Amino acid sequence: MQFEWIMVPYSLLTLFIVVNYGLLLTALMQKIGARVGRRHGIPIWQNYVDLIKNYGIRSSITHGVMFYLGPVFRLTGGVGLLLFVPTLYGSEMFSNLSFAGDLILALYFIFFGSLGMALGAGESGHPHSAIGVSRGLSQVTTAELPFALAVFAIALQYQTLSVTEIVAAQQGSVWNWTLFTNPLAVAAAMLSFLGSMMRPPFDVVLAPQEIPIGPPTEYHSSYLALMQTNRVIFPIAKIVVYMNLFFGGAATWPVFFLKVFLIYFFSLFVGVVFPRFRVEQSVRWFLVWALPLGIAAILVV
Amino acid sequence: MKDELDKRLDNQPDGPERRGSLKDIPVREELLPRWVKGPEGQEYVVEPLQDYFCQAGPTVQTPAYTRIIEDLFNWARAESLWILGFGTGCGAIEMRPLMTPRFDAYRYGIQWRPTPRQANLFVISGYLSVKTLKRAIRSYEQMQNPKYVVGLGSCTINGGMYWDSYNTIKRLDDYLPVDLYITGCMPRPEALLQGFDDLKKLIRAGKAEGANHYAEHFDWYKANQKRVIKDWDMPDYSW
Amino acid sequence: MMQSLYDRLKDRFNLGEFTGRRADLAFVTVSREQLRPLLLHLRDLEGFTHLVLLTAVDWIEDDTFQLTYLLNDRARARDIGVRLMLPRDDTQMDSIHDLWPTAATYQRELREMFGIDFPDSPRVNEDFILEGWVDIPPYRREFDTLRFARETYPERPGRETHDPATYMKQQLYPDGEDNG
Amino acid sequence: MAEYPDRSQYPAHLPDGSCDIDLSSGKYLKLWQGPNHPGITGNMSVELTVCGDEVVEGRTHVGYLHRGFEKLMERRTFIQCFPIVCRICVPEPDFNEYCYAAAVEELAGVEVPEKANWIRTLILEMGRVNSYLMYLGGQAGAFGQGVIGQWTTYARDLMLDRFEELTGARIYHMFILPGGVRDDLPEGFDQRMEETLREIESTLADVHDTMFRNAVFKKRAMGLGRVDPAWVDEYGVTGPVARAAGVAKDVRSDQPYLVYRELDLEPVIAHESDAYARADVRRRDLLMSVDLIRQVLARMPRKGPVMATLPNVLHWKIPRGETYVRGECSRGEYGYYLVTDGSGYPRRVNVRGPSYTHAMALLEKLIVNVNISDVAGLLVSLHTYPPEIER
Repeated sequence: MQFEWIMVPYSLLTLFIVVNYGLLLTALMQKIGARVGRRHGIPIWQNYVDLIKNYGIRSSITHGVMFYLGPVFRLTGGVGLLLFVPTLYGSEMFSNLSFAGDLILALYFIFFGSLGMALGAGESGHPHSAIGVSRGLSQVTTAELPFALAVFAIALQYQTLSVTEIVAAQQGSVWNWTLFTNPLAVAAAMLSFLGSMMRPPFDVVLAPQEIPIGPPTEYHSSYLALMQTNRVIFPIAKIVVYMNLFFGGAATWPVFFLKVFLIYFFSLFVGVVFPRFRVEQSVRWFLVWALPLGIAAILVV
Repeated sequence: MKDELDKRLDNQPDGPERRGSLKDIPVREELLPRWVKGPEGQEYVVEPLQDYFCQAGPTVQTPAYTRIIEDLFNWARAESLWILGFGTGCGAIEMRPLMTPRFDAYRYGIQWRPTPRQANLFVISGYLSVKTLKRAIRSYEQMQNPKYVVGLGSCTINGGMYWDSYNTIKRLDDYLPVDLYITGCMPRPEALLQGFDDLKKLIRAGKAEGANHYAEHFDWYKANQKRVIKDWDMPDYSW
Repeated sequence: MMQSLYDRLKDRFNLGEFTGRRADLAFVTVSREQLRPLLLHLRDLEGFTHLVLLTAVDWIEDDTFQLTYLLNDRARARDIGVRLMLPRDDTQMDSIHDLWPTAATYQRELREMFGIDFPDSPRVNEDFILEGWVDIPPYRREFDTLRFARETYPERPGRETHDPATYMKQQLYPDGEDNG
Repeated sequence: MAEYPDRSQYPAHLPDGSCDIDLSSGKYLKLWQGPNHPGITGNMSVELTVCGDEVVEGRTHVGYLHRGFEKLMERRTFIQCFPIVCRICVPEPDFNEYCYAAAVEELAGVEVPEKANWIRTLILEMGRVNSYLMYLGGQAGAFGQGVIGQWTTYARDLMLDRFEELTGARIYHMFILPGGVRDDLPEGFDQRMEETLREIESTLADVHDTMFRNAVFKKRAMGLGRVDPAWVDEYGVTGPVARAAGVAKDVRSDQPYLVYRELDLEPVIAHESDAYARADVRRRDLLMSVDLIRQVLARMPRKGPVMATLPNVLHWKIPRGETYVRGECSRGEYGYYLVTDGSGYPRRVNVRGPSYTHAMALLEKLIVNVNISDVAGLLVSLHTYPPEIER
């Protein structure tokens, strides 16, 4: 497959749909979380309003060049991840640029945002940012480990690194999904998924009671708005990767919406009544529980 | 509120003479100029107040867009009030019921932000002692324009119960540009919700320009603040 | 109960005035030299192990500060307040932070609010409550908080205050006859 | 875009903290927790020196809420003092009213009607329930478990409804005044109270399941901030903090006041003395308070006056004397030391709040070697309210 110019508007369309869906989905998740606390929660359109407001803040200050680039890097990570995996399997319009990238690139993009954030937040000079960043990097690293192992396991299983081909191999029946052909890898990856969603019990990076609120402490106005945009794109992009690798991908938008919702809901469901782990506790948790699963997944294959 | 403030600014009250210092307050040690050794052995002078802080004051930020965009922004600002999580006084106790099942202010786009950078509404929840006033000013100045201040309770209006206390200020609007007062001791959550509703109306109408007012009359506010805070050992404006 | 305790203490220490307040609470005056031995005795031998509070009262007419050390004996459910009179012009007192570490906090407060100095107490000269205070210590009687507030913090015009007694008189007896 | 400060020479020193530990070694960091910090209990601050993730030194700074109550009361008549005392401690104001009223009554020799004592006990226990519910939410919130705070605040709102019904106010009730209480119980109060109590009990059962049996909560709270029983006397530790250390220190049973002598109560104790034990002691104490409220409502006399006859309070002069009155509030021993000089004004009032010792000396001792993540949890587990430290 070759690059064609028509892919650019198609990709932008994907991005547009995903951003809107993400804005609504995160609000919906917050509402579900609020219901657990017996509240109604925010209006479903609240994220749009917050976004407009933050873009509309008149003044902003900066701490240096990296401070600018941090949110930009982060957004690049999210958008890049989204664009280099096929959003809808088999669709000409929504396969984006997936012909050009493979799983390794996706893994790289997942990490890219955190690194950009680390540089940006470090520049802000706020001690809470620095603490949050160091916590974040150590936790993300250990959380990615089982995921990387799971990815290797299924790459071995399907003998390919191309996301499209992996999805293709899972078509036909529900029983062809990796979820059922390699449950160990999926389990390892889902545990890692919990760790990267910044929800309890693994939200020590943001931890408003301890280091309010971690890396983004100094970010405001448009910087924050950029990060908010990323915050709705990135989880969905990540879920798309998960969906493609483990849950048979999606061929139509309704299936896509449903699967993304369910996978997102998984992290909420687990976390909503939990307190958070301390960073060394969560690192240990990943090493003790998720890592062996990942190794076992490779061994089984 | 703004008209009244302008009126008062025109006939500047000759505040009472600053009382003579009975004891001199030394500048805190870490703010004194000192020699610092760099990692490679070179030495240089550090003057914390000069080097670590920007000396410039705030500037007036005019709405640069067309009317319709400014209206859209104002609507968004009104519907997305992020309160700074700084409970300055006893009013903070009614904040928790406000954000929980019974009253659930999240429904109206109100939420807490733990850092002043991201907040746009500062709720002064009750009396301010001089020590807290100092922190409140710094927190306020770190918020980004446009920002709003709501004074909660009688004690922010005229001192309330603590009218004769030696440690609490009596008029909040001398020190920070207040957009709205909510009366009561203590104001009920319903009153708070009503107050936020009124604040939203002000914002939508484009009347809540406290931050610009602060920038315009920066010297007046600073003079008032310094009259009360005797050990002013921070930069004049905290960026 | 407290009387018998006083009788026992009287033999060992040179005690001043004794005031029995309740069956389980009494106050006794002691001289500066005797304070430490008395506190030690009460703590180690009589079971008054809990320092409830340490505070001062300003008797400006008599030109003295009264320091009150209130001790509690939980096992026998009784309290004793040890009073110590300190001349106002010599406001230095021995620290008891080695008997009760928590006393350091009280002494820090007394230093700030009354200007009573406890030279050996840890961190006693640090700011505790006030910051940038320029006037005399505020809990002293001669410090007039109303005057200070009027001079320092501008008032909002329109506030009315009533002296309750005259106000009530006007309300109850608008014609000016006062039968009470 | 505003100009930004030149930070090219950002040294290891941060300008917001002093450094008596050699900060320039780059090994330590000064970190302020508070006053503008969501993890702090109220408006106070802790100045931390950290090395890596561990706290090397912590210093409590208070005074942000100082209003000078003790001074203000010296220039108010005895009855004028009554409305301001409750402002000293916001989450549980009734203890101020009770201790102040009891101290004044004792010095003035006023006999309080029996029924007023029962109603006072009722109010104090209701306030204790409120305060504990708030604490449970705070403790869970400090470890990131926000949903507990939602549930307990909901339950607390129900109790505030009962307060509102009884006293007309949610927070500052101003109900217990020298001489008795302001009013009798409204009609049907018992029944509505019983419904509220049931709701609180069911919330507590939920809280017990999701918080106290939660593996993560246990992992974080167990072993955090152990108080040595020997420190109880040295540091003036009272209340649940002392009881969690195995010292059955409870004024309600040690020196019963009001009608506690006639009620069945047993001090709740635990021995582990860590944050988890303290939370558990408070939870069980809360259940006991619920039980005490039921006992009071079942046994209290329904007839009789609620207010003693006082002299004209505008000219009320109280003979010279001094006294100390204490009560067991949700944080520990709350007491008023009142000195009168025969005039119409108190000579000196000193408020002994339990947070005074807990948040200052004890906290500074406990906080060393604690992980930064646990500082908020430790602070909350001592259950401190800064206004009663600085008044």
